[in-house]
Amino acid sequence: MPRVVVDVVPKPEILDPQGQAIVRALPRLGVRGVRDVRQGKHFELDVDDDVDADTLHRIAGELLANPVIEDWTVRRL
Amino acid sequence: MPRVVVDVVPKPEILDPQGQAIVRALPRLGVRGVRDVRQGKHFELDVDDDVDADTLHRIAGELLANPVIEDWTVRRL
Amino acid sequence: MSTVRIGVITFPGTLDDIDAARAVRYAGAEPVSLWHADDDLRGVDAVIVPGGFSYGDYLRAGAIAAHQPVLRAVRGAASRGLPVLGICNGFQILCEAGLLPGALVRNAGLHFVCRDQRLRVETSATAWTGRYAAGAEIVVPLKSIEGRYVADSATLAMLEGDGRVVFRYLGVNPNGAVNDIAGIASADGRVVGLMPHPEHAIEVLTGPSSDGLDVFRSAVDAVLGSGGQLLGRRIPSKMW
Amino acid sequence: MTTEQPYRELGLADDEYARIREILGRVPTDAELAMYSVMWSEHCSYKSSKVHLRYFGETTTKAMRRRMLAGIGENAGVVEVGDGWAVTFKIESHNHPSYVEPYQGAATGVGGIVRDIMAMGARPIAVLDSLRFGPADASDTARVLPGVVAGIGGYGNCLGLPNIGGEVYFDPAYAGNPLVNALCVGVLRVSDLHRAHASGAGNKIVLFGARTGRDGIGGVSVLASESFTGEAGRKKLPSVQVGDPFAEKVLIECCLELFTAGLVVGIQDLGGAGLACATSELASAGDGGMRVDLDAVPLRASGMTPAEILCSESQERMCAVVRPSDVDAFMAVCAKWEVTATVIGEVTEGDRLLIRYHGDTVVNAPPRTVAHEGPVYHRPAQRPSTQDALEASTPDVLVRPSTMNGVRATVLRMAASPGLCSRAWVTDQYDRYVRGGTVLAQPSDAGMVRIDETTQRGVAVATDCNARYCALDPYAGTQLALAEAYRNVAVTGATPLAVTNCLNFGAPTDPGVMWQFEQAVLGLADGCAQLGIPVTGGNVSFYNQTGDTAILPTPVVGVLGVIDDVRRRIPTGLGNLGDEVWLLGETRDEFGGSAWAHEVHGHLGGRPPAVDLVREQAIAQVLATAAREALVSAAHDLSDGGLAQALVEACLLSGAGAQIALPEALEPFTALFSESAARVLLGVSRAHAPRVAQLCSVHGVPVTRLGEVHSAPTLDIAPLDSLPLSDLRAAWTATFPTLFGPW
Ligand SMILES: Nc1ncnc2c1ncn2[C@@H]1O[C@H](COP(=O)(O)OP(=O)(O)O)[C@@H](O)[C@H]1O
Ligand SMILES: [Mg+2]
Repeated sequence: MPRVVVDVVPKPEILDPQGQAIVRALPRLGVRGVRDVRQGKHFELDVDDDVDADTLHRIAGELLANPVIEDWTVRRL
Repeated sequence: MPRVVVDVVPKPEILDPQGQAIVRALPRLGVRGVRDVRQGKHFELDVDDDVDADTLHRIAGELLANPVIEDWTVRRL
Repeated sequence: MSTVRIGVITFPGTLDDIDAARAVRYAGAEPVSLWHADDDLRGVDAVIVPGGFSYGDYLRAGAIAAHQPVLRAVRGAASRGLPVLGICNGFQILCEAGLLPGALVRNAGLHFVCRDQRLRVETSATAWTGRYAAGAEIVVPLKSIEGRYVADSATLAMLEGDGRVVFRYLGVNPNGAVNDIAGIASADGRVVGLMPHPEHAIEVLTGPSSDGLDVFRSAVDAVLGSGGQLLGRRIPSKMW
Repeated sequence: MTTEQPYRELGLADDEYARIREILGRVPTDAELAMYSVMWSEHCSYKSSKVHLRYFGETTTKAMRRRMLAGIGENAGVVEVGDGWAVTFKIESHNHPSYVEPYQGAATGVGGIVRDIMAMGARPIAVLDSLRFGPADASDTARVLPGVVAGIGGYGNCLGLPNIGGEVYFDPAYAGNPLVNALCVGVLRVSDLHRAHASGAGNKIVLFGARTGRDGIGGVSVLASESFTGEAGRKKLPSVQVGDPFAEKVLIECCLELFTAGLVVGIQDLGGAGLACATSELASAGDGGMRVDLDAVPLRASGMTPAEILCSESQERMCAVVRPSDVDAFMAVCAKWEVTATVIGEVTEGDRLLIRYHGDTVVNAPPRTVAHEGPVYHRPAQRPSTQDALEASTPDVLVRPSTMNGVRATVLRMAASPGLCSRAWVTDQYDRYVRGGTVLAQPSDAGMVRIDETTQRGVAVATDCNARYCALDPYAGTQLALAEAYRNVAVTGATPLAVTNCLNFGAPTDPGVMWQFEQAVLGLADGCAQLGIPVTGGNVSFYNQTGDTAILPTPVVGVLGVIDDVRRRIPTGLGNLGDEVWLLGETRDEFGGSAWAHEVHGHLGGRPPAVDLVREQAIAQVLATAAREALVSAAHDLSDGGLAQALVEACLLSGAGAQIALPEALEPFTALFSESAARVLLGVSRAHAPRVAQLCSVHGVPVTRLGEVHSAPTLDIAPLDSLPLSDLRAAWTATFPTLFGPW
């Protein structure tokens, strides 16, 4: 069965405290060189073959992501 | 600056209440044909060139993912 | 004078519906419970979308509830001027459903925050704040983890410019909300959403104050027409 | 004779395995072996504690049983509280899972205890959480504590249950063995009490709630019965369960609708040991046998074996016994709440538990032998030789502040110490308002919720345990835990009614640990008999140790009280200007196990404070009358940190300052930091002072008038220099945010 991945990330202008918290935590792990982190959501969908691109974009844009605050990408594996 | 993507998903045997809630919600949007959804986390990291694979896997395994209940993948864009 | 009937919607995972209903009673109105799966509002005079974790707040707070049949009915009635109040999860649902602009995201501090919060009531020109003097300071509980209000700059300018910011955090900004925004209104002032819980501040026995009761009394006034129609007109002018 | 079965890997001893074969008269099937092994684990069978726990029953008199509708043995104890209301409450541990995965471990701990309360036919109305961690500044504590707190909040908040109290303690003894004990309170009409038993041949067994997956397979037998061995130990642990609080919230509403509609004959929650436990316990407690068809169980994972289906610990599931004629109505209610429900079997004549899968019989056993007639051990108990040395190392040798400035500095230092500082960082992550019935919550001594809006009747609950006292003397220490919880309830004006407990100890195979356990049970039972309130239930958690070092003996005691009118509750903070500040009880030089010895000197030794339950009872009577007649404006119990800490808290909670003069008879240091038990701080208006004084003398409670509430924002304790409340507040509140991050 086809697998579809939808990745959702906060829009650049929206503060991402989770990403910031990770950036702050990294030095404690002794890790250097990570400049920025953004945290978003990752969805893996198992869909029937007849589910078309439009439907996938509706799912992403109307449910999985909130266009007011988030951008998203859809890709078939 | 190189961009690295880490995707974190709940282990297969682990319950994913969020994914299940989405599966149940989709029909109400008039969407058919989505058999299963797993919800995970999506991280986008901006790193210096000298950050090597081992470091990235440490970051993923020790900070971004919870190895007890989650699997993860690391890929450079 | 017939008693005012105020609907309280229950979704799976709604928690503060019993509290909203209690507040409605304390305000002298009759609470009418509405089920998420129904698409008729049983002729109520106003509607409250209460707090809680509808559908566990999975995916995004309010995202799944916003697609329920009852919301369609609420949208229709709101367009005809029905007073609607979204409290906490209810506010999140109204934003997700597009009845109010902007969105509510994870607290800047990442933790769930439960505290007695000082607020300023910025305007009395809404269906839910007529009993307050603009500028009044009140204390009501806040309890949320996705309570940070955000909106793009154009929307913010519009909200501020049209006097649609109804409640603002005073003292501490508990979640990083832009412009300390705790609650906003629709253009006609009939639909109001706020993160703090006025229904938990209706008696000092169980709340930090009774400051929240006038939110519900205001709706009763609005329904009974004391300035009910006025509101629509007064909104745009920035008298505060 | 047959091929060797892996019974040892399942945690069964040779003789236990032999007994299973003897019971069955044959070699057990895999499913039977799995079922017996989880049901005979320490966690489910109480095999090491049973012989001791009997003592609770033996010491519960008829008078003590008067209000008790259900007691030890049921899912949770139930007591009648008046106006036709009954209250059920129970505390349970989820220690090991919370170490492995702090968020999910703690979250599912809350979920589990809430289902226990539902299984009594009650509506859950509040939770409390009693927590113990390693050193506050240890890095693993920084991993475990925030996760545990977020998990308790994440689950409890989503269920809509106000969190009204608990504890947070730190001690090196809990590094690698944090304790997460969750307490749930529920209410029901006396007439609606439900019990977990399957009776009436032909009645259907309905499994409802979440689907069954491979969650925490063997979680109970492994997670709860094998102590850790550092990293290695953590790795070999099976996958933990993940909670779905939304599913549980819906399950609660669904169950309550089923109860109201009278569609339930018997009900049982699924917790540790999953279906294996639920089916065998229901059948064992019933009057017949049971037939279960595993093919009917809705699964989440593919290819699960019967053993896995039986032992799965998937959360948010319940099992009900339903009359055939009610099944359709039952299913309709579940459908309304979108709760999956399936008939998986029925009650049968006879006395066998028969479980079938793919047409084969995979279990054919007498249910009692699985659920109630498991092994019973009389473990050797021996007072450790080290105990004498511990008692001999008294705190008298510890250096005390020699100057008044030193004493003053100690007040600030103690207020800021991890053991005594504000818990707001924790409790502000918990919803204390939801349901609109919370009258008192943290930082009050006890939580109080209104259970009836027309009569204003309410209940108060507190949990306590100073494990340092228990280490010095488990018998006295456990009575001190009981005394403190009892006092915390009493200071709110409520009348203590019943006791629950969570006994957290090391390995029962260690005679020293077993001695501590035995002493704790004796102390608690004797104490309850003296106070006239019954132990209605509890929970035992053994194997809380890393290598062979056990945790401090930690018998957490929960006390439930009732108040006829919550509007008469007594607040904790000092209120009205001009009110007198009184100290009830006597102060002796008692520093064994004290917060001062621990925080300032890292010392543990000597004797714990003297127990005086007669005095505790007298104080409780004074306070109950004072509340009824509205005589006192504030009451705060003295415990960890003594008078100094009580004064600091009483002032900071209300923001009122006070003018205090310490009694001459004692050194200021002793008066301020001794932890003598049976003491309470009162705020009394001048008008009521004579009546309160009379009450105290009637009940033989000594009174010291310390001073009064004044208008200045300072706590002035003569002969110390004045302490600005702003300084005290800064010291008291800064510690947790500094340790665990601001927000
Ligand atoms: N983990 C917790 N969860 C909820 N409330 C807590 C927790 N820890 C402490 N509290 C609350 O903080 C306050 C202070 O705790 P504690 O000092 O143990 O009280 P006491 O000394 O009266 O037992 C009490 O109201 C207690 O209920
Ligand atoms: Mg106490």
